[in-house]
Amino acid sequence: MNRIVRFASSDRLLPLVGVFGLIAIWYIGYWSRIVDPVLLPPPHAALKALWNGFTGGRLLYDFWQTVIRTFAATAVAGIIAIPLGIVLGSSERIYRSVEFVVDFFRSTPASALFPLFLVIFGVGNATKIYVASFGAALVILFNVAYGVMNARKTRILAARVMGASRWRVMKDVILMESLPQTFVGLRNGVSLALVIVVVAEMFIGSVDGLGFRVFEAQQLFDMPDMYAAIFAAGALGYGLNILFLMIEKSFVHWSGK
Amino acid sequence: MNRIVRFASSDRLLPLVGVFGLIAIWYIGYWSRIVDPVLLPPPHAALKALWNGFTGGRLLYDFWQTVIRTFAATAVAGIIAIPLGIVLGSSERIYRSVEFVVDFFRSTPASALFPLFLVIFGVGNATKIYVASFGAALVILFNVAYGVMNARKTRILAARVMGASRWRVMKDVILMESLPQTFVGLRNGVSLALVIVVVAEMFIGSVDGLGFRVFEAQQLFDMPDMYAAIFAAGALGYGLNILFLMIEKSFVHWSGK
Amino acid sequence: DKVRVGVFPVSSSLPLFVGIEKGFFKDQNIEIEATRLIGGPPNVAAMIGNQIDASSVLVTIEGMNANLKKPGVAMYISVNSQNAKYEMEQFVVRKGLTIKSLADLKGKKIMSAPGPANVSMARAALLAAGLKEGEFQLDQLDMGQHVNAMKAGTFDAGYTLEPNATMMKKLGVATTFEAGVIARTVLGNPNANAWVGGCAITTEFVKSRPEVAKRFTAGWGQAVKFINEHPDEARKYLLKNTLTPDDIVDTVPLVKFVMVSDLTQKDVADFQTFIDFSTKTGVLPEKVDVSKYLQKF
Amino acid sequence: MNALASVGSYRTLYGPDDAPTPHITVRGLSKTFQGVVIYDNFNLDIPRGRFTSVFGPNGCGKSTLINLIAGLIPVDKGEVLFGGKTLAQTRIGYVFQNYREALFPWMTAFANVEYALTLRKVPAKQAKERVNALVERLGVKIDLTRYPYEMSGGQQQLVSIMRALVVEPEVLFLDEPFSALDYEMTLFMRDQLQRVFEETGTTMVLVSHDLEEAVYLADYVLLLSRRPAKIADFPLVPMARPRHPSTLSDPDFVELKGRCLETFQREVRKS
Amino acid sequence: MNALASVGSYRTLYGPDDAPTPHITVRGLSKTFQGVVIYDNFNLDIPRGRFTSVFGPNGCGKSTLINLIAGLIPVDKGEVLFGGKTLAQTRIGYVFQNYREALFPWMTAFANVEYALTLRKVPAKQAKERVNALVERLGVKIDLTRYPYEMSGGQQQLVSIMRALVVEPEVLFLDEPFSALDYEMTLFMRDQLQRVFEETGTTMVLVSHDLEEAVYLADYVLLLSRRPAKIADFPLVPMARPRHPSTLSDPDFVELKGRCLETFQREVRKS
Ligand SMILES: Nc1ncnc2c1ncn2[C@@H]1O[C@H](COP(=O)(O)OP(=O)(O)OP(=O)(O)O)[C@@H](O)[C@H]1O
Ligand SMILES: Nc1ncnc2c1ncn2[C@@H]1O[C@H](COP(=O)(O)OP(=O)(O)OP(=O)(O)O)[C@@H](O)[C@H]1O
Ligand SMILES: [Mg+2]
Ligand SMILES: [Mg+2]
Repeated sequence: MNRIVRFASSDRLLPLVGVFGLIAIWYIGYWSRIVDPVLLPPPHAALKALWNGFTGGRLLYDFWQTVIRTFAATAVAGIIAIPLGIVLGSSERIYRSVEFVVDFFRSTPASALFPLFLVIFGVGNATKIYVASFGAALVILFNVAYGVMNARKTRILAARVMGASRWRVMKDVILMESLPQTFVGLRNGVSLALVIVVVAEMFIGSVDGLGFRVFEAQQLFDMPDMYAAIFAAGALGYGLNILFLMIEKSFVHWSGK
Repeated sequence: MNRIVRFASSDRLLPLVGVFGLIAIWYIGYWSRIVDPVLLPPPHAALKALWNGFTGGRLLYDFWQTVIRTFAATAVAGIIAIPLGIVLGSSERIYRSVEFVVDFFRSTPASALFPLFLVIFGVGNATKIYVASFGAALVILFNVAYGVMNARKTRILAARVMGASRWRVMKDVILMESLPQTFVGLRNGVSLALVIVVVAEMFIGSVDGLGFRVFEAQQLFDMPDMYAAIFAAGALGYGLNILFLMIEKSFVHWSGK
Repeated sequence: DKVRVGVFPVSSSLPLFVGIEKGFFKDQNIEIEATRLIGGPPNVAAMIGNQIDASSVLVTIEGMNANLKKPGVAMYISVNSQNAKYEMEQFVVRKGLTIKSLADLKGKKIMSAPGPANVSMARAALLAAGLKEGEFQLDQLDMGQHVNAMKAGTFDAGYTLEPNATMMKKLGVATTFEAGVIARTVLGNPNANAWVGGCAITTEFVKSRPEVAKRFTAGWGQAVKFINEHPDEARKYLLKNTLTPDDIVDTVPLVKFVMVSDLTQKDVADFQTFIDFSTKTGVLPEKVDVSKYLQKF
Repeated sequence: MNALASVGSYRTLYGPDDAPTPHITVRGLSKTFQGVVIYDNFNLDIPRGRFTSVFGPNGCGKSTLINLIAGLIPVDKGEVLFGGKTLAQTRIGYVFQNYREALFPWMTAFANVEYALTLRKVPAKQAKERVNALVERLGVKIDLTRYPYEMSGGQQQLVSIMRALVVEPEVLFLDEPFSALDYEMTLFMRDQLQRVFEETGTTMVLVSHDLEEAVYLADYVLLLSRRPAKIADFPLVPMARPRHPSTLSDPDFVELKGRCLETFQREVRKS
Repeated sequence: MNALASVGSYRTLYGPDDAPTPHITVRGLSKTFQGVVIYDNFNLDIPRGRFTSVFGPNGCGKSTLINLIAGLIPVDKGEVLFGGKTLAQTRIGYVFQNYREALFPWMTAFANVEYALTLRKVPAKQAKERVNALVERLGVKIDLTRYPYEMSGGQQQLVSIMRALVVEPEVLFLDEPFSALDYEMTLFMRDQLQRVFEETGTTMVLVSHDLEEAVYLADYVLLLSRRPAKIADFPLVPMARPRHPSTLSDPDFVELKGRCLETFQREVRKS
């Protein structure tokens, strides 16, 4: 959050230094022929492909497909994980008993779970969303539960001494207290969901999406298109992060203060 | 850290509740025939495959291959990212200028970068390590730079008022100050490296490693073996996390105190 | 009637595309509901899970393997033959290297199409050519990387599949020096018919809607007939439906499609030989009787 | 009055006649934390309508005492009555030391104060009126539409006090309410609190770690001993109200404060 | 002595004859933070070998003053001399308010103290001896092989003071060193600091937010006004040393403190 603010307010042009540096290195790599130019096209070719792809080309469509899947996955994950996280977090003993399983699956590379999900949910579009949901849900669950467990004791006492019932303490205090952490979870969750969606689009068969575009451009040996799709994926990841930071900032305005 | 301690000290058996719960659900799924038993074998079959794989089977070998690649990737990432992170972190302006690029690539799904790395580094074993290094290096870099930037101002002043030169402040204070954050970076880095290594083994071809084992078991339709490999991957991820937490705890004993 | 088909977007699925575009299925009152599924395992999983009724192309080794786990899950209605004429799998060599036969690959770095079936076939071919284990390095590699890898010079040679080989030729990065690898290695004759893949339907489909399955097969048969009669027109349909670059669509080789009902005694025997070979190399855990899994109407 | 009860009473020390009636009576209170006895059969009377300060060595159980009385932690044994009523029948207010963690940062200052009334099921309109009335009465000059984190520490603690006062509590507990404020703000807040006390006449119990503050504000100073806590002294502070900074230089005040400090240091050294 | 210099001097107020010689002379000091003028042509003399307390309203620039003198932040204009020497030629010690963030948690307490000597290029063996000698002299009873985070707040602050003292500084600056400690520990640490001062005779400059503490410990109390800071008063504290808790009840002490408080409140109200 801090970083965005600073980014926006001061030294606005500094990030461009890094961007131009990167492009310069790329041009050097291109001109020096270290890598075959067919494999590494010049930056302007990739940028042109990006531009064309977004203005009239199919890239825009694929971009939206990936966005939709990522949001769907995050939504499903949130709907399942937030209530569950609250329940788990409200009792330390319950949380301890499932913590190992949650941590175990969080540590399992999601790609290794693709076969499992294919088996359970079948091969449709839904599977890509579910497997991404699964990964994101674990992250969200973990954060929500921690948010609930680490609710400031003093605020709970303050509500209790004012005569709040258990239910009101839960609703008015613990829930609000866990919100900042929940948003952190959502932000990490959406990033993870994107990663999984792209991998799934690349490797478990799809007819659209950015992962598919990378895959197809690669199969068709269309390198500028491939780099354009890679950049679109990067930009999407970056944009989602900023978007969620902004939502977080306006929604849990008190976070970190 | 906290969690490990509590895990070890009290309510030792609670995590088993979650594990047994999971196995119970699995058995229910198996017996109820919701999923065809060919696709979802019973837990004992998977456990047996796991056991056989680790005692005499090839799984143990694949496990080590993945471990070696993951450690190699983390080592390469650390060697590059730690010094670079210190340099970047020591000047806010320098960091701001590359921050966007770092964040951009951190947001780019690593799998989308496979083609790029294959082009640059070829398709050998090294590429899997390098692409994993790249992902891990960004995470480590980011953490180290933040650790350096957020070094406690008071400690730096304390050293300066005692007559420390710029170099000694750097070496004795800022470096030490950034260590806890560096370890956080290493821990996140090794997790990410594992994920990328497994994806690379699964999808860009390999002759060994856990990802390869999952892939091959899937091709041969050997479901118990596939689940065994998935569990091995999960256990590895979980184990690496605990290992790095323990190293962190003993190495930066003052962290969080 | 709806038929759910898993589509692997490669040239071997051509009858499906032709059948749809030329309206052969519509003529049979069949509506195709296609799901794109890359590779065998998702197709097999979907067939076992009864999520699809048919797979546009399923490698016979994978199909038979599935039949070992759950008998009758993959019943072939048409099969494809690959050999020196109907090129599919082939050995290519990087431009600049002079290699005439497999025996020359001694000490070279070789890539293979991914999956145990492909890798063991490549290995068997190399061993059959007189090379010994350890005299070559064989790595499997995702198909999408084959052209890159040849271009970047990471490997000296490769066991690759179409359309990659045509693309390499077109780009001038590699040339084919041995086609019909399976036919030669397994059947002893590069021009024999190696029945490597085919269109499979599930027994469940046949049992629950026998009449629909029959019409689906009929539509498929018309498409096969059309391809065999008008190959040049048919291959146009590769363009939209598979990952074939448009500049090579006219030159990329096709496999030979044959309906199961048209197989001769010799063809079935060759088929059995091919499957037995996989059992021998350990890719298949047990022996399979091929004839049990051929579906005729 | 039985012998047991008299032990903990400010009355025995100053004679029952001119002393006010007790508002809170603690009898036979016991509390143990993980094997450490904090209170063992503890008795105490807190006078109605007076300001009582609690002072004692670190960790002796000052916070624990008011938490036990306010029902924030359960007693092991013993009973606490509020003029014969139970806790549930009594409206209490509580001001925490750490105002940052006691106010709800997701609500504006106004909403924070109002929330206390909402919990008591006061209708929204009436609640707003009561908050406004309180603001007027206290002469608060803060923009209450801001969020707590947009306010200075003193303003936040003032909001915290208002939140406790708005329900018109019979007893107000304050646990080191000013210790996180700077010197100027502390001086200001002490006077604010004194004014509120004079205006409302609420029974107040203040825990303070600053002896000067404890004596300056109090009618009675409850000095506790080391664990297990006993009453070391319970003197009356006879200074007239309102008290001013000049009170601090009053010889009687200085003497009383000196006596308390001596008691305190004797208690500290005992261990 | 020129007119300019005399403005900031404790000497003009108490006559040049019986006053000690100045150790630190600040002349024409100016400092602006982001357009806010903190000091404007500020002059000050701090006496050698005496204990000077700095007291003033919140944010008036107390910390800034000692940071400017200690060279932790650069001056905009003006000069600071230490008995004619520059900062670089002077050994200074500095104790921070936040000991938690000032000690190095990756070193044991002993190593922390030793580190100050290491920086001054004292050989390892000699350094150890000097630390041990200091421990002996101060009569410190702490296990110095422990890490700071394993110690109580008071112990950590003691280590912090030792680290500042071990190089035998000519001037020791302390910025609210006890404000994060509890009351008992504060009382104890004040006496420790007084003992150190009496034993070493080091010139000490203490910033305190507690007026009682500021007066109790000081030979001279520097009272600063609101921003831009001026000297509001610079009285001598004539109480004999060592001072005891009973000094707090001494009428002269109470009077002086009252006077300081008045000055302070006048300054605060001025804004
Ligand atoms: N929830 C708890 N669990 C265990 N021990 C506790 C708990 N709360 C308090 N204690 C212990 O009980 C003792 C009294 O604590 P309490 O907070 O009442 O002291 P205090 O007099 O308020 O101290 P302080 O001056 O630091 O505020 C302390 O030793 C403390 O460590
Ligand atoms: N680095 C800085 N940048 C900008 N403003 C600063 C900086 N340091 C201090 N200030 C401002 O200068 C003024 C004086 O600060 P200083 O810390 O010296 O006050 P102080 O008297 O020590 O206050 P306190 O009693 O809170 O310790 C304050 O208004 C503060 O906000
Ligand atoms: Mg307390
Ligand atoms: Mg200050």
